[in-house]
Formats: sequence, structure tokens, C-alpha cells
Amino acid sequence: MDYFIELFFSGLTRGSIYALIALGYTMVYGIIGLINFAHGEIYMIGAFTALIVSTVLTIYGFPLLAVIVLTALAAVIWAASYGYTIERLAYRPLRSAPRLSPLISAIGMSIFLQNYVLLAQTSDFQPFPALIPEFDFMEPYAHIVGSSDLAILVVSAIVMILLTFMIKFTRTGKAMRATAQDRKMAMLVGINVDNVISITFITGSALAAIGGLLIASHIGQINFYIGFIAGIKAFTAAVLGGIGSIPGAVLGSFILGLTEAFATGYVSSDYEDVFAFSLLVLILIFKPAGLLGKATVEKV
Amino acid sequence: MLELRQIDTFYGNIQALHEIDLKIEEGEIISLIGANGAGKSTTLMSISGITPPRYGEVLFKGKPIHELSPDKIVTLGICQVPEGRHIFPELTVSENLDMGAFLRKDKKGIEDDREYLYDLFPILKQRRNQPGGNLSGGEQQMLAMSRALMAHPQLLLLDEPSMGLAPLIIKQIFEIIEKINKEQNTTIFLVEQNANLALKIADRGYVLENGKIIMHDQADKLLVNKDVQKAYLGI
Amino acid sequence: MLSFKDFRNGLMVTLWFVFLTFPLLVIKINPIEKSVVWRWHNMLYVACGTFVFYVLSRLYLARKKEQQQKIKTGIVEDKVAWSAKLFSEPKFYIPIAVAGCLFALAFPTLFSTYQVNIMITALMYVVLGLGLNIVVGVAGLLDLGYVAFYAVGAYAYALLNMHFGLGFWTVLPIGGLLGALFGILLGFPVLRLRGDYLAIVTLGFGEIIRLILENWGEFSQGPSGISNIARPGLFGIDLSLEMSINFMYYLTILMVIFTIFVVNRLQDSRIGRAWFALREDEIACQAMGIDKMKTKLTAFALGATWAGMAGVMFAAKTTFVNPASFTFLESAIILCIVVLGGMGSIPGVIVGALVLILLPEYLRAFSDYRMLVFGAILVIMMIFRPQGIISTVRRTYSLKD
Amino acid sequence: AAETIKIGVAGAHSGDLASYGIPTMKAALLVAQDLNEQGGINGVKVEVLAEDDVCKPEVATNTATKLVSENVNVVIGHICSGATKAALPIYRDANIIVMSPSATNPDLTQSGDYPNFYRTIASDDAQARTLVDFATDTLKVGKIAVIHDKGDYGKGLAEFVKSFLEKDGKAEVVLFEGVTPGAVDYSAVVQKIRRSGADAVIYGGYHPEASKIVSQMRKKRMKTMFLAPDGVKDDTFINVTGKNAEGVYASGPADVSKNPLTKKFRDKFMATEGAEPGAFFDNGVTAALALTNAIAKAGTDSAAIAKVLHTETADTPFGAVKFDETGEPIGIGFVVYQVKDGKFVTVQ
Amino acid sequence: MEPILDVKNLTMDFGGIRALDHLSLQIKPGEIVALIGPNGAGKTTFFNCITGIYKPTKGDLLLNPPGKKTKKLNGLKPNKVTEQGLARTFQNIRLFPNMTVLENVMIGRHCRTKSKIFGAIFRDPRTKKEEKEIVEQSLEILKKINLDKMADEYAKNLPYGAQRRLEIARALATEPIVLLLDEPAAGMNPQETQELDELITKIRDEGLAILLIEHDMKLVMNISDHIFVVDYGKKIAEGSPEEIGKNPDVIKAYLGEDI
Ligand SMILES: Nc1ncnc2c1ncn2[C@@H]1O[C@H](COP(=O)(O)OP(=O)(O)OP(=O)(O)O)[C@@H](O)[C@H]1O
Ligand SMILES: Nc1ncnc2c1ncn2[C@@H]1O[C@H](COP(=O)(O)OP(=O)(O)OP(=O)(O)O)[C@@H](O)[C@H]1O
Ligand SMILES: [Mg+2]
Ligand SMILES: [Mg+2]
Repeated sequence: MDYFIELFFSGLTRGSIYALIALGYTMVYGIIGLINFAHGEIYMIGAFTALIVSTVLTIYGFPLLAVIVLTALAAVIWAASYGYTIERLAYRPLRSAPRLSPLISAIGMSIFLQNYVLLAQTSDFQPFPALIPEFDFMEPYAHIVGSSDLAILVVSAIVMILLTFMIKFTRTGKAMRATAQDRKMAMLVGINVDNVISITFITGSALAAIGGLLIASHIGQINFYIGFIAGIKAFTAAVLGGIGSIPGAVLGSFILGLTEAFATGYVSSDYEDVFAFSLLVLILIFKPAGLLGKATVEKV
Repeated sequence: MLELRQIDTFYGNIQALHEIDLKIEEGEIISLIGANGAGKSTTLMSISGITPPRYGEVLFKGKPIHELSPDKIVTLGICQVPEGRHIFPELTVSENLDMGAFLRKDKKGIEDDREYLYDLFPILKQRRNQPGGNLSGGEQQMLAMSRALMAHPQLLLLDEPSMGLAPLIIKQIFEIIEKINKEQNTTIFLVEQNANLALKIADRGYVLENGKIIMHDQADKLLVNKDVQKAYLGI
Repeated sequence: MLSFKDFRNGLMVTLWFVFLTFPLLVIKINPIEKSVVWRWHNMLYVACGTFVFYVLSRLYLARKKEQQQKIKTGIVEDKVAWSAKLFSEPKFYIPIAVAGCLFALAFPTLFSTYQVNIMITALMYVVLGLGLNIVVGVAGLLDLGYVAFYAVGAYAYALLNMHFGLGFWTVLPIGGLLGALFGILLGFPVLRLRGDYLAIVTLGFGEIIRLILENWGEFSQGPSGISNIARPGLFGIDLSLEMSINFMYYLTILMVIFTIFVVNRLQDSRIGRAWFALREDEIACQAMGIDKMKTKLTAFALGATWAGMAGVMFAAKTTFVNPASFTFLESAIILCIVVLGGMGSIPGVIVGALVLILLPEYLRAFSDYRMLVFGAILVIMMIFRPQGIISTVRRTYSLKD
Repeated sequence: AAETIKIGVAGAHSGDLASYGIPTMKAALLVAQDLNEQGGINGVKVEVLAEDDVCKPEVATNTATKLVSENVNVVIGHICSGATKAALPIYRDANIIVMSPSATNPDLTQSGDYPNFYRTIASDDAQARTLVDFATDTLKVGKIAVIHDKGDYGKGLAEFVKSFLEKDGKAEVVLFEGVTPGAVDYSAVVQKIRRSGADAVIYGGYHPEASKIVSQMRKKRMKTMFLAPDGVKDDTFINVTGKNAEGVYASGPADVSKNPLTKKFRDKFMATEGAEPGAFFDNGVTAALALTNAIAKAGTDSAAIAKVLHTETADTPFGAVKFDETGEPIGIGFVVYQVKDGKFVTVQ
Repeated sequence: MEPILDVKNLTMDFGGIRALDHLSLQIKPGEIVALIGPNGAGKTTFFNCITGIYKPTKGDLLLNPPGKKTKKLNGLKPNKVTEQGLARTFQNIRLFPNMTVLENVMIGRHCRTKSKIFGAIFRDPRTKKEEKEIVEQSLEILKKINLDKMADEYAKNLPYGAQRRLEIARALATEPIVLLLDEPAAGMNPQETQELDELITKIRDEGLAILLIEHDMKLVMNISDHIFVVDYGKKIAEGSPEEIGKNPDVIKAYLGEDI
């Protein structure tokens, strides 16, 4: 039973990380129908910025709390800026282009960013400071859930709730939904579509950055390549839950995380990813639009 | 109120509009008629800034607007009911109406207007919480107009509001067009295939033929004009 | 020519990029010694680079606008896309094709074996590109796991050669068939999926195949791969390295020609039309009496067939296969070839393949900057030619008869 | 006859594995420079041609053909076993001698397919043997979990470890499992290790995953011992893992930093690059020295070079080195290190 | 004489909404039958059900091809239905925009031809012949609706009216016995409608039965032999144009007082 719980928590941790990245995918897809392959790289850049800033701050002797707050801020700000810039440079010019062109642009962007970081920083793994302290009150349970797992769970929960609220109730949220459904009409009711799309990228990137920060200090090391694998997984999760649907992305992520954890725990981690992807294929065969995605019956 | 000067609009390299000149006075109903592909919708889109003119200018109350983005133009009080309705399919009827009032801040006013429109189109009140996507054509047309009216436009651009509607509905729609023109003194620019109806309620009319204005005159004069009758009234 | 406003914007943009690249380009930390290096010179480069680039792009746009102005006022004719012209009119493309063939034939005599070797790789991607083009470009099914079928082919040859000593020529068709088989196996369940759902499922399938090859050691010798795969034989004559490479080269050329021939004929046939139509509007297609599933499946299977054959050739060329060669990135590259070349256009795909595969080789000059430049080029190409280098021209019938 | 002696250096010089390839390239360059300063080999200057293979088999074949067509006399490389395997037939057909500083896959020498292949590093099975003996005889552990990264190097090694353990029967393999490199979290597999009740983990793979797994084990308050191969014996491992690295065992080539030759070239490197040389630098130097030494004695004819390599020893950072008939180095073995206060120190 | 298409108690539910409610309808050979009714009455849904795009909840669809035995269309895939001889156009145009006009029609021939992959690759005489026929027949049809001059235009570049006609041509290419037209005159001006009127009658005179959804009463009253009126998915009236014209229910629900 203990074992089950242990696996359950490690599944949750994975899940919430995937979720933080998957949300970005799903939001962008929802609004411009683009699989933004560069999103994983944003997550990576978030992590790197965090690493750099935190190191610099510690060197200049800031207190831990300050370091944590400022680092988080910096990561979010810069990741968001990158997200915004990418959209402006690589996607906006392709709004009216054939469907696959932005996809290629995204792949190119992803390759570019990876190598940009590789060259600007380094190719080897960098140690990432444990920004999340070991809470004493967690000590008794340390063998089941680490403090960082807890932190990850809590933070991502909060973030997701905030996001859902924003989408559902704020003007911006409404604008996003409208733009997602009919861009031309959105313009005609006075929504500044370009801004809305930018905001979407910014929000998505910010989430990814938080994810990057958390996972980096959980795992304790990063390099320029971490974005890719995490990205693919998160994207899988987003599709699993029904791409374009916010709750779907979260649900999908947790299902994926738990599947992997239990597959590893009870079967073997050799086939961890095989399980993940087979699950995806299965679910899509029975629910072609993902778990919470609307099966849009085209009104002929 | 609105003036188009020598508008040229392109799709890529295809030129859809050639030197369009057009004037609309406060409180008028102007109708623009023309064959398919004449460029009627394009004209409206050029006004709304979706396909901004490449050359020439658009003046609203004397100020140039052809370089503003669509949302800015809406803020000035120019709203369009586009061809094919463009309902937000996954938003409910009432949410669609809210989107119409996107730029408005006055909660109270919005409420009142919604009620007013529900009285105007009772069917919408029934379907209040149904996703707009699977309303039928007529229902959607009503919703589209109501949505535009939620914005309290000074100038309302209507693109083929009668398209694919049952005769009964068409009559209603046109009555309502006149009604809002009278009651709220909304200026109306009406694009129609159904020249008959359009010219009946319009003050003046323009005739568009492959991208050029070939004729404009008082509506009643156009109604009796031989060429117009032959080409657009099927008489 | 450039207004003051342009310059001000230019400065804003420059500032923005300086800010953007600040942490990653300027600060270089050493987390171990807890030391920082401030590389301010980078900031300078970024600033200058951005500003120059901005100004240039402005100028470019300005010129474009002028052009349009001219076109309007009829000073110059606006010309149809040169590419379209080039490849629609026989009197243009026949000579090109001939010249191309001659050059291709002479190539090994003109260049070093290394160049030939690279060219073989490039040509294989031409085959792959043309294969995927059937699926993505023509039938409009977004397949991100194409590399899976490539792997099937490669391992088919590797294993059959290792266990039963089967030769290249026997396995080539087998590889194709296996590819088709897998195509159908995957196609059946997933082809109902729409657009991007199909994309991710195929991506998953690609990964699954790779992971199985990696983990199922008893079957595939796992990650350490299979080596000493026989090169294609020429009537049992044993060839020197150089000769066998040249031989391989001509084989690939043949393969390419064969592929072009088949794909071309398929495209303007009854089935080809059905594929195009399917890409345009599925519902209308069905209403016109086209069996959606069957048509999609043929496209998918045919594409897979070519991947399979290309796989066999790959194995024969490198004489070594391991799962590392069949990652998602491969699929991505092949997709890039198709889209960047021009969806559904055969010459487009050929050019696309040559560009994208030869590019990294000749970018070796940039050494570390190689992939950086590569990525950038992908983006830029897409922005300036979203429809691909050479866009499709629909066949016209009534002219000829 | 040749106006220069051409030494090809092939390996990952760009991409994510560059950090494994570049040191060897530098090593070759330094050796060449050193020789040329002394007037070259028998008066003939030495030239180094470095080619990138990104550690990808398909690229490696191109790289190999490139070097062959530039008719190099000998080749140092490749770095990764997969790439090496793919490239070797090409060199074999061109009858060129290849010496890898880092490709440890046993087949390379034991399959007998590549008579032209030599290496200056012990093969995986030798290393697996070292680790197994250390675990069972020195540490005397009874239950061992064998973990690998599914990679060419890691899994190969792990499989040897497993088979040796089973053959000797001194300790029981309670878990044999592969982890996915780059995964965001390894706690599940760590829990599994704990559950298996293993006293020690023998890991096959490189340092990034090793460090993640160790850290998570320690985070989960597990005291399980951790043994790893030379892919982990890299200062980056200690830097990245920090205090959690304490007590980890890692096998690697004997510590030769005392050796004057080693010093000499390391210092040269420090002088030019201003940093510690990275992975496989010494092996690179060794390869370069062994080959140039052989060429000096036998000229550029491959057969002759081979003869020298087998029969006469060369002075290298690893001392006097020559090669057995399969091409394995004689005199380069493995010793086990343990991390003590942030340093790898040899354990007797 | 027996109806060529006989629909019995067709019922279609979308979740809550009942779009069609036990709707029965017959078409006799060589007849133009109009299906009219308010927006949202279920007309298009009716088409979607009988052409297999939606799966009806209840009801029978019987087709009696002249000289062949009765076929049941229930549960057939759309393409099978078309093969049986039902062809349709769409309320909102669904051409293949990036294919030429001619190709659009050639697609229509697809279900009446059979060359396979190998034929395509080796171009055996049979395939050659078939291809030739496809082109000729398609041009034939284009002539009939005088679009032959635009054969090599991309469909998307046609003016709207022409696009509507092309949809009809494409449907004709499948050699239907019953032709279903969903608001063919929508968005056409009176003059174009006039031409459409002639076109439809011409097709009828060639012996096809036609089922027509239309809101343009002028057209409907002109050409239809028989009219069905639906409202809320139920049939509220049927009969000759004259009868329908003065049927009070129809006037109340649909026509309005004057037209
Ligand atoms: N997105 C587009 N791309 C290219 N050409 C277009 C596009 N939209 C319209 N056109 C062309 O511009 C011309 C005018 O189109 P427009 O829709 O304005 O005509 P219209 O008068 O509104 O016709 P309708 O009565 O069908 O609405 C037509 O020739 C049409 O082919
Ligand atoms: N796919 C669908 N999902 C849910 N409801 C639908 C769907 N398609 C149609 N409906 C509903 O069925 C009813 C009939 O729709 P239909 O399109 O058949 O009307 P119609 O008679 O064609 O009207 P119009 O003349 O405006 O085209 C409408 O109320 C519509 O909301
Ligand atoms: Mg229009
Ligand atoms: Mg309808």
C-alpha cells in the first residue's frame, strides 16, 4: 500500500509538471491551431534564466527568500518575453499561410533556440541550486513525498486555478475564447486579436517558465535539451485530454504522469514511454477528440 | 458621416475594388446592390479594416480610419454583421450577445439592451443557453444582428441579412432594420442581393459591378431604372 | 527612403532584443566556482545586429510596396511565380530535367567519394520526401511518425541479412511490403482521427517503434545496433569501397527516378485526384462517392512502402543500423522537406530534400553554429515562401486534347 | 612520399555529445603541435584533420568517407561505439588503422570483424568485471539492483554486469531496469529500487541520469550504495550532484595525473584553453602518441604500423602501452574511485 | 406509379433537440419536389440523413431504381448512398477550392470508374481509355451548365453563382437518379436565379427526379410539381404549388401574408 502511495505521488509530481507545460500547448493550439513545437524550449529557457539569475543573486549575497522570489520573477518575465517574440517573428507573418507552414516554422524555431542556448551557455549539464528548501515538517514523510514534490503540487495547483478563473471570467479570457472560435468575427466585435494572441503566448510561456523553475530545482540539473522530451510528453498529455481544452490538458497530464509512474512501478520503466504513447493511441481510438475535447460534429 | 474616397482593395494580387467612391449621411439607410463577386462584402470589410484598402482613404466623421485596426474602428461605433453570420459556435446565445458588448463597460445598459433585443427576437430568449453553433440559419441571423446592436453602433453594416432566410423572417428582419434606424437613429449600410427589398427600405442606393460603382441614385429612382430592373430585379 | 519613425522603431526593437538576450548571452555563470563572467561585448553584437537587420527588412518592405505601386500604375507587369511557370510549361522543365539527369549521371566522376556519399544520403531523403509527400502533401494526412516505416525497412534488411543472409535485392521489395503492412496496421485504427490528432498519434507510433527496437534486445540487438550489413551486390563481384559507393549512388539515382515516375503517375490518376479532393474537403468527397477510409489507407500505405524501401537502402548504405537513427527529429526533417519544398509538388520536394540535407553538410564550415543557422533558415524560408519553394500547379486537361 | 602525415580525428564536435568529443580533438592537435615543434616525425610534419560525426552512425559514414577521400594515414576516433561501428568497415576497406579513445563496446574488438581497430580504453566487459568484483568481494553486498539508461554504452555494460553476477552467484540481481534519459523525474524507479531491497545499485550510463537518480535516492533518505562506470567518473557529476555525490563509487582508468606525460599535455591544454581538459583527454593523447610513435618507427604503411602497435610499447600518459592481437590496450585497466568531500579518490 | 425515393417516418434527434419528427416523403420519377419550411425546420438535416452523413434515429429510406429492385439506404455510408444514385449539393458551398473546375467534376466520376493503383502506374489501355472518357464526360457536363470555358480555373476563383452551378455539375457527374439541391439559389440575384430555374428544368427533362430545398418562393412556385412543408421537423402540409400557396398554416408558419 505504501508503495502504491509512493508511486501515486511521483505520478502526481510528473503530472503537474506536464500540466504546466501542456497548458501552454493547449492554449496556443486552441487560439491559432498551431502545434507550437518551440514551447518546450521556452520551458528550457525559463529554467536557464532561473539558473543564471539565482546564481548571480546568491553570489551577490541576497537572502534565500529574495533569491527565490526574484528568480521566479525573472524566469517568468524572460520566458514570457521569448514567447511573445517568437510569436511576433515566426508565427504572426504566417497567419494566413498554409496550415503546415507555421508548424515547420515552429520546428525550426525549436532547433534554433536549443542551439542558441547551447552556444550562449554550455553543452554540459549545469547544477541547479535547490531553491525549494527541505521543510522540516515534511521530514517524517520524506521517504514518500519530498518537499519539492509538495511544492510542485501546491504551486501548480494554485497556478492552474488562477488560469481557469482568468479564462472563464475575465474580459481577456472571454476575448481568448472568442478569438479561438472565430478570429474574423472577434475583430468585428472590437477585440484586438493580435494582442489576445500575444497574451496567450505570454501566459503559456509564463506557466512553462514556472514549470521549468520547479522541475529544475527538483531534479537539480539542466541542459539545453531538457525542453524537447518534456515538450513532447506535455504535448501528448494535452492531446490526451483534448487539445484546446484547459481542463483537458490538466487531466491528460495527470493521467499520463500516473500511467508512467505505475507502469514503472508495477511493470518496468523500460517500456515507460511505450505505455504512455500506447495509452494515447488507445484513448484517441475510442475518443477521437481526446478526453474532454469536444467531438465537433461538423454542421453540414 | 462615412465617406470612401478612391478605394482600391486587393486580395494578394487580385484587385477586388477599383476606385470606389461612396458617401453615407447620418441617419440614412444606404443599400449597395450588385451581382455575386461584385465586391460588396469586400467593400464592407474595407470599411471595417479587415481587408484594409491598399490605396485611397476612408473617412468617418471627417477623420481618416483606413489605417486603424478593426477593433479601433469598432470603438468608433462602426459595427458589421458579416456575410454568413459568424456566430461564436461554442458560446451560448447570451454569451454571444455579451461579446457584442465587448467594448462597453456599463453593466446596467448592457442588461437593458439584452432585454430589449430579447423582446425584439423572442426566439433568442428561448434559446438563451444553447450554443450558438447549432442554431439554424434564421436563428443565427437574428443572433448576429442582435450581437451587433449590443454595441450601440452609430453605423451598422449589414451584409446580405436576407441570405437563406425564410420569407417570413426576411420580412421581420427588414422591419427591424427600419425600426432601429428610426428608433435609435442608427445609420445603416445595407448590402443585398435581394435588390427589391433593399431598395424599398433604402433612402439611396449604389450599384456595384465587378469592383466598380457603376451607378448611384435615390432608391426609388433605381427601382424604376430599366437596367437595374433587368440586371438585379429580374423583371 | 527611411523615415525617422522607422529609425525610432528600429531603436525600440534593438532595445527589446538587448533586453531579451541579456541573461543568456551576456551573463556566463560558473555554478561550481560560483563565479560570473559579464560578456558585455555580446550585448554590443546583438544591438548592432538587430538594428542592421531591422533597417534592412524595412528597406525590403519599402521596395516591395513600391513594386506594388508600380504594378497598380501599370509601370511593370506583375509576374506569375517563376517557379509555377518553370514547372508548368514543358519547354521550360524538359531541358532542366535533362540537364539535371546528365549532371546526376556524371556526378561521381566529377566529385570525391565523400561528395558522392553525401549525395546518396540526400537522394535517399528525396525518396523519403516523395513518399511522405503522398501522405502529407497530396492526401493531406499529417504524419509525424513517418520515420517508423523507415526503421521497419532498415531493420527488415538488417535482420533478414543477419539471420538468413538475404541479399539487398530480395529484401528491397520485402522492405516495401513490410512498410505497407505496418502502414495499414497503423492506418486502420487511427485514420479516422482528424488533422492534428492524427499527427500526434503517428508521432507516438514512431516513438513506440523506436523504443521497441531499443528495448527488445533479443529481437533487434537493442541500442548497440546491427553491424556488418552487406552492401548491395553486383553479380557477386566484390567492389572496392569507392566502387561500391558509386554503385550505391547509381542505385539511389535509379530509385529516385523510379519513385518520381510512380508518384507522378499516381498523382494524375483517378486515385491521385481522390487524394487531392480528400485533402480539400472530406465530407464533400464522401458525398461524391469516394470511400474515405480506403482512399486514405492507400495513401498511407503507399507512403509507408517508400519509407520501407528507403529504409532498406539506408541499411545497405551505412551497413549499420541502431535505433538512434530513427528519432522524431528525422520525421520532422522529412516533413520539413515536403513543406519547405512545396506541398504536393514533386520538383519542390526534390529541391527541398537537396537543400535541407546538403545544407547541414556544407554548413560544416559554421561548425558549432551549424544547427543554429539551420533552424533559422527553416523559419526564414517559411516566412518568405510560406507555400514552399516550388508550389503545386494543378494539371490541366482540356488544353491537351 | 607524402609531404605531410595526415591524422584524422573523428567524433562529436557539435551537438549534445560534443563535450565527449572535443577533448580528444584538442589532444590530437596538441600532440601534433608538440611533434611539429620537434620537426615532425622523421622530418615530416604532422597534420590533423578533424571531422564531426555528431555521434550519429549515418553521419559517421560520411565523416569516414570524407577522411578516406582526403587519404589520411591513420584515424583517431570515433567517440561513440555506434558511430565507430558504422564507420569501421569504410576504414577497413580503405585499409586504414583506427584507434578510439572512448568506444568501449566489446564487439569492436571481440567480433574480429575489425582487424584495423584499436582502442586506448578498456572495453565494457572488463569494466563490468571490475565493478562486479568490487561490489561482491570488496563491498560484500548480497542484493544488487542493475540500472541502465537504455543506451548503447549503458545497457551493454549493464548486461555484462548482470551476466557476471549471475555467473559468479556471489550476489543476487534483485532488479534489472532501464530508465528513460531526460525524463522529468525518477522517483518511481527510485521507489522501485527501495522496494527491491537492494544493498547496492550498479548503474550503466552517463553522469546526468546517474546524478538525478542518486540525488532522488538520497532525497528519499535511501542509503543504498551506488556504483557507476567511467561514464559517470567525470567532475561534472560531482559538481552537479553536490553533497549527494558523497560515497558514490565509480570505476575509471587509473589515475595518471602523476605521470609526467599526462602533466605535460594537461598543462599545454590549460595554457591554450584555460580550463581543465574534459572526458577522454588522456586517452586521446595516448592514442595520438601510440599512433605517431608507430608511424615514426614503421612509416605510413598500415600493416607495418599494426605490427609495431602489437609488438613495441609506446610511452603514453598511461605508461608503456601496447596492444594485444584484438586491439585491446595492454596496461590500461580500471580502478575504482569513491567520492570523498567532492573529489574522486582511489579506493584500494 | 411508385415513388422512386420513399422516406418513411424519418426521425433525427440531436441530444435534446428533435430535428426531424416522423417525416415521410415520396418523390416520383421525373418530378421536381420542393421541401420548404422555416429556418431550423430540419430541411438540411433531412438531406444529411438520407445521404448518410447523419445517422437517423428512426425511419426507413427506400430507393426504387427504374428497372431494378428496391434498395434500403438505411445505415449506408455516404459514398455508398451516392453509388446507389443519390447525389446532393450543400447549403454552404463545399467545392474543392484548390482544384480546377474540370477536376471538380472529374471527382464526381470517381464512383462510376474503377481503375486501381496498378492501372494508375502502368497506364494500361483500359485505364487510358477510362481517363479519356472521364475527361470527355466531365467536359460534356460542364458544357450543359456552360462552365466549359472556365474548365481550367480554380474552383475558388469562380463567382459565387458559378460555384453553385459547379456543385450541381459535380453532383450530376455521379449519374444520380435522384438529385438533392440544398438552397441552390441562396445568394443569387434574380437574374442568376432565372438561369438556375432553366437549368433545373432541363435536368428534370432528362428524366432525373429532383428534391429541392429553397427559400426563394418565386423559384419554388415556378418549377416544383409537388411541395412538402416542414416545421419543427414535422410535415405541416403537402401539395401542388397552388394549394401550398393558399394553405393558411403554411402562410402563418412560413410565407407570411404577402409574397
Ligand atoms: N479571400 C479571398 N481571396 C481571394 N479573392 C477573394 C477573396 N474573397 C473574395 N475574393 C474575390 O473578390 C471579389 C469580390 O468578392 P466579394 O465577396 O466582395 O463579392 P460579393 O459582392 O460580396 O459577392 P457575394 O454576393 O457572393 O457576397 C470576388 O471576385 C472574389 O472572388
Ligand atoms: N449537428 C447538429 N448538432 C446539433 N443540432 C443540430 C445540428 N444540425 C442541426 N441541428 C439543429 O437541427 C435543427 C434543424 O437544422 P437544419 O439545418 O436542418 O435547419 P434548416 O431547415 O436547414 O434551416 P435553414 O433553412 O436555415 O437551413 C436546428 O434547430 C439546428 O439547431
Ligand atoms: Mg458578399
Ligand atoms: Mg438548411
